[in-house]
Amino acid sequence: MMRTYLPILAIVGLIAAIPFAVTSNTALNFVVFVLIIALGAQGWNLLGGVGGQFSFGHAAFFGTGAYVSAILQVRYGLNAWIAMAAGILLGAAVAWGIGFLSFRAGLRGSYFALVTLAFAEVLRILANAVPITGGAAGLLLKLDIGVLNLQFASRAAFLWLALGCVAAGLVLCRWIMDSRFGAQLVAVRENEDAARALGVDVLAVKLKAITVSGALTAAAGCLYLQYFLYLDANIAYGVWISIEVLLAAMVGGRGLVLGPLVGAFTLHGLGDLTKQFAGGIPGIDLAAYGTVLILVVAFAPGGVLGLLTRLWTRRAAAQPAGGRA
Amino acid sequence: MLDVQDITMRFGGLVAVSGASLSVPKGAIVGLIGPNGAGKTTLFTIIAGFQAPSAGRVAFGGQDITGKPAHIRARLGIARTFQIVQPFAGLNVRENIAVGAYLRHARRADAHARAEEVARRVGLGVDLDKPAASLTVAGRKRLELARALATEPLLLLLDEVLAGLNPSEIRDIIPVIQAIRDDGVTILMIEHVMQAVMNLCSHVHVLARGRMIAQGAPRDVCADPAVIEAYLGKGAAGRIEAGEASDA
Amino acid sequence: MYSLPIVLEATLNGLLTGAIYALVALGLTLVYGVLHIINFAHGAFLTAAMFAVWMAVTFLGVDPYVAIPFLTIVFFAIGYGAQRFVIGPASHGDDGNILLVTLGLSIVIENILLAVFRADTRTITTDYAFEVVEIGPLLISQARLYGFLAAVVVSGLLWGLLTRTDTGKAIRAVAKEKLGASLVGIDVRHIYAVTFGLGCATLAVAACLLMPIFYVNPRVGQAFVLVAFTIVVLGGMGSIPGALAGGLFIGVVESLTGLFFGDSLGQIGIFIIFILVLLLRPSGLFGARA
Amino acid sequence: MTIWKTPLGRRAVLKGSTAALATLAAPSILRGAEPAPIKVGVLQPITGALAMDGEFGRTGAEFAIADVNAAGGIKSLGGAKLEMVFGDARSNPEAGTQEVERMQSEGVVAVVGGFASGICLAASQTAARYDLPYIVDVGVSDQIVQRGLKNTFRFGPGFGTCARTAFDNLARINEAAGKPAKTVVLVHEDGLFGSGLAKVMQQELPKLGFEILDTIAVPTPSRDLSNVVLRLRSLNPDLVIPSTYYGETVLLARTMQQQRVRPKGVYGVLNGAASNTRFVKEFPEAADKIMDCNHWYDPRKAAAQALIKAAAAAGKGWNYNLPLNYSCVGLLADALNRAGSTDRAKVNEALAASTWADHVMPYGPTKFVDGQNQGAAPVSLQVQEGAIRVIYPEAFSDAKPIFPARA
Repeated sequence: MMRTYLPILAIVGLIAAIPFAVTSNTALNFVVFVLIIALGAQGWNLLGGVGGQFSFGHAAFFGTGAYVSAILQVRYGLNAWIAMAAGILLGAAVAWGIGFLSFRAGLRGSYFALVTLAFAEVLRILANAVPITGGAAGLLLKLDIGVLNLQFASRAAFLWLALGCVAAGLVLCRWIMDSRFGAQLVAVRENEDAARALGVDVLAVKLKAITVSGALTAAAGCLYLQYFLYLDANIAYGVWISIEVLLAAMVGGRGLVLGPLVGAFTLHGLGDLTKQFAGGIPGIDLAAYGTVLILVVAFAPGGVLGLLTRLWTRRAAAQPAGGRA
Repeated sequence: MLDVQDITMRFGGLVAVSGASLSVPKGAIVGLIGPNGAGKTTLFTIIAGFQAPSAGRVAFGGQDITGKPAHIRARLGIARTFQIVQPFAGLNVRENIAVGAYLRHARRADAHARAEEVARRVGLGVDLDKPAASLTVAGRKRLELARALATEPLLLLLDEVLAGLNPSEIRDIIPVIQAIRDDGVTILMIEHVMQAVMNLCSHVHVLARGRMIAQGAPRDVCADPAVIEAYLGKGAAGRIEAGEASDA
Repeated sequence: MYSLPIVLEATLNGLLTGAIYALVALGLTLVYGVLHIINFAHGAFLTAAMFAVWMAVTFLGVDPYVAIPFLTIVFFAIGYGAQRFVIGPASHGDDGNILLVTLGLSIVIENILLAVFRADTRTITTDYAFEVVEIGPLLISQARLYGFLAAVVVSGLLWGLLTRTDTGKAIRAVAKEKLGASLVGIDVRHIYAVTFGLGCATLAVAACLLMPIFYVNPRVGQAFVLVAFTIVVLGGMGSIPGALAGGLFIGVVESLTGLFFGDSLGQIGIFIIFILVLLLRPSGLFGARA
Repeated sequence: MTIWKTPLGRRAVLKGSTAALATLAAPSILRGAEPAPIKVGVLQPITGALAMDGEFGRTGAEFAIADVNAAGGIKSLGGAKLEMVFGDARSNPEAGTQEVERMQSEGVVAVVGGFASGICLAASQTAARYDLPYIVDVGVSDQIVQRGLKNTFRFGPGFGTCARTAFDNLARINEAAGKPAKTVVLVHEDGLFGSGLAKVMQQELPKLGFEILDTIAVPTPSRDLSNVVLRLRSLNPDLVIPSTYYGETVLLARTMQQQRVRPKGVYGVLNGAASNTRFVKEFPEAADKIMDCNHWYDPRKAAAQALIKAAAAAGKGWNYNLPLNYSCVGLLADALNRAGSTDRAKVNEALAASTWADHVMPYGPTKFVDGQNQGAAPVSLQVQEGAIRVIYPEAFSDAKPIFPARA
């Protein structure tokens, strides 16, 4: 049983060691941002990758988590930890609400994707207009370093915090995958009718999935807030984050527990790499990034993890067991 | 155990099933036969709760379940197979069956143990780790059956589980079905393979153009002129009788 | 609150703008109807087409309306190639992959445009940009009027193409039943590419009609693509007449809500309609499917 | 083709002119070994939604660095040359943060730029962790200088100052013309700057005797502004105040021209187009007589004129980001010179004590209080005969206001 958690332990241990090996804050800052995206992508992956319900609107959860946490801290002076918990809770609630409306209406595939996109856009426009979110001026969290405020002087400390969240997310996802709920969720992805015939309450399973998914992505939103200390409607509810988490999960290997983490590192690593070669011309690096994305899809359709697994099994097949390595 | 009363199903202007009734006593294997397009599968989907009938009611174990959704019926003990097999293509055989087993077993270990047991019963014991997509037609039919069985049903609805199998495969699977009944599972089956119907069913209902036209012991029903006409066209019964007479 | 002529004019404006939206949505709905994919690169292709118009006007001195036939052909070819040689092969027929590939394509196109043209907002000047047709108190922009007429004509042509020609019939066959179509000898990959090409060709027309009244920068397509999604859903995904009707409807809704509630919140109106239609009537308000 | 310009090299831009920054030049007696160059971080969004503004900002910083170097580098540091470390903020705060981290690791002495408030807020905070001096160019949000960060200096005016100045100027211009304007309609973009301005205007304008007939918010990007113009026509205000970005302002002005809506005046506040030469050049008729209260250079300074010529010669457009960033880099060069060191604490100290006056902005000598340059203020401009003129305050003006534009 513990064996299934070994890869998680290994990769988390590896990342946790980064601050001991690397002192460059550029690198640590990079890792922190990637971890935040990876956490959000884990949320997406649970619903989209495992459950097969492609959402284009995870910004709705990311933004809700971030805004709720920010509003509670800025307007009501609440402790950052409690605010974060509330943010996650409300993110999950919004996810449940959107899921309830969409899944009950029987939306699937492209229809579900579009409706989530629209929900996120509505929230974005609202957040830009109503006073409690600071409207277009956004919300600024006071720079006040302290563990109680979830702000740390060192990048490493925040890295470990983010990593802790990611690790918790990974363990949760692994556990879900090995549970009845996980099996039912996969069944729903593969064939809804067959699942129903086997007594799976499809609506309930989807709702459970989107709720947990929303909570994970909302947690990423809260981390974003604590790290950058600033929010506006385009950051919180912008299309960028919906796409960011979707890409990370898909590129890493959809439906696989470690997919989002691998995907987030791959994508942002690539992004940074291409930036090195871009020179002064704007956009070249992003164009290269887009090209690489297409190439990854073309030649590694199972995502990076899928590709690695394939290479691994091919090598294992080429070398008979016990052969001289 | 199962009572279907006056079920009518309309799709727009088309009446697929019209006032059909049938009942399945506990512990029996009952057949539902009829020519293609008679509405058998529609009736099945209504019994399993995948579609709500336009009129009529379905009772199971004395309880009216007409308004209950499919997954609740599965929990109550009604399991179905699909005429066109619906495997979870991305999963292996064990995982496929386990989805059914999870209905009564919350823990993974229990569900998997149950899945393996059921797999062995239907003859899939050696294929447990194969991807479902790689199974042969016969293998998929067995998988369909195994998944349904894994939910530990009281009533099993089999929709043409023998279709597409060759005679030797059919011979292999008939005892499996009998064994399932002997374990106390009541069975209602749609079947075209008459050899199997004759061997397995104690009672047969015949549906033609959405209406129940006959019922009774398999042998009697097959001799019913209305049934022969439904299958072979008007006047066919007469011609056959005439033919038999001249043979004699 | 507003006098009748104003409301009337706003409605008219909405119809005129809506026609352009419809034109942008036509390609999207066509591609959805046949390939069953949401083409995320649609906005980027529109941007590319608008830059093409800008170049034609600025460097070659060609009138944007004169450029229509040429650009239509060019963009048909581009769209055909994109589907045949990039999207199709790269996605292995998997929906999730198609999504990623079109997303990747949009990133590539937008940023190449950025690298070449930089971020400047560019406009063209035409003699008729400020011409109006006066009907009583109403001043109707000529360029918009042309846009409206062209949108109707293009929808008609596309509809005719789909229902009257062999290629059109093949497209519809593929849309309905891909496997069956391939069994009767239709080259599905070719038809997919043709459909995608047609989608891009309509964008070229839209771009030619838009440039006299709008501006272009590397991100401009995004302004139209969300509203195009709404129209596609509203009209019934895959329906050509639905897209036209949906476009006009959205144009008027946007115009009137903009008039009464402000343009900023008017956007919410569109999305709420979008959500309600999806939840309550996902087959679209205007039923018929292509 | 004008789009394939070679990027600007490190040559002098203001060749032969009395370069503003020449006063910082080292006497060329100090031959010896060339001192190591001083790295200056320049942060601008050159991809994404704000790319157009970022490009102007980058060009301004490039020109300034070239000029400082051409004039002999930083005198007190042995004539050390400045070297640009550019970072693309990609129009979002996290990319800005990431770039500041990279600049820090590359050993920059300070960071200049940011443009958008969100980027400035996040990036200056990151810089604060290292005591790295951060000079904000545009970022108008007043939160930027209200956080008590010791490393953050805003050379340009903040939001409050901009709004106040805009209204004061407007009231004066109106008064001088015999108060022809009484009614106003506000058209504002629905983001940070537009909505914020609208809120202030709704409070302040009535106090100055204007009646606000309506406040219209428009999204960015807008696809169509016909309705806004329709409302303008029906409300028939004396004055239209648009606070919108470039594309929307172009649409608005064109549609107004087409629909023959001609108020007595159009007075933008921090408008995205009215003070952009491209707009004036491409739509001379629609742009004519439009006024705008905005960041601007001081047209009477020779250095400013030389900068304009240099930008034109390099085929670059012109808007306020260019001279503002040019001046921000100059400010840093001056501080480095006075600090006589690249030690951060000393540079921060020198910046805080800055009295620099050789910039090209209409600000007077620099004076920072809590990181805000007190002299910074926008000016009122008007498009007159195809050129953008400063019309108010008189101290910086090179033309008289033409108001009302139409009787």
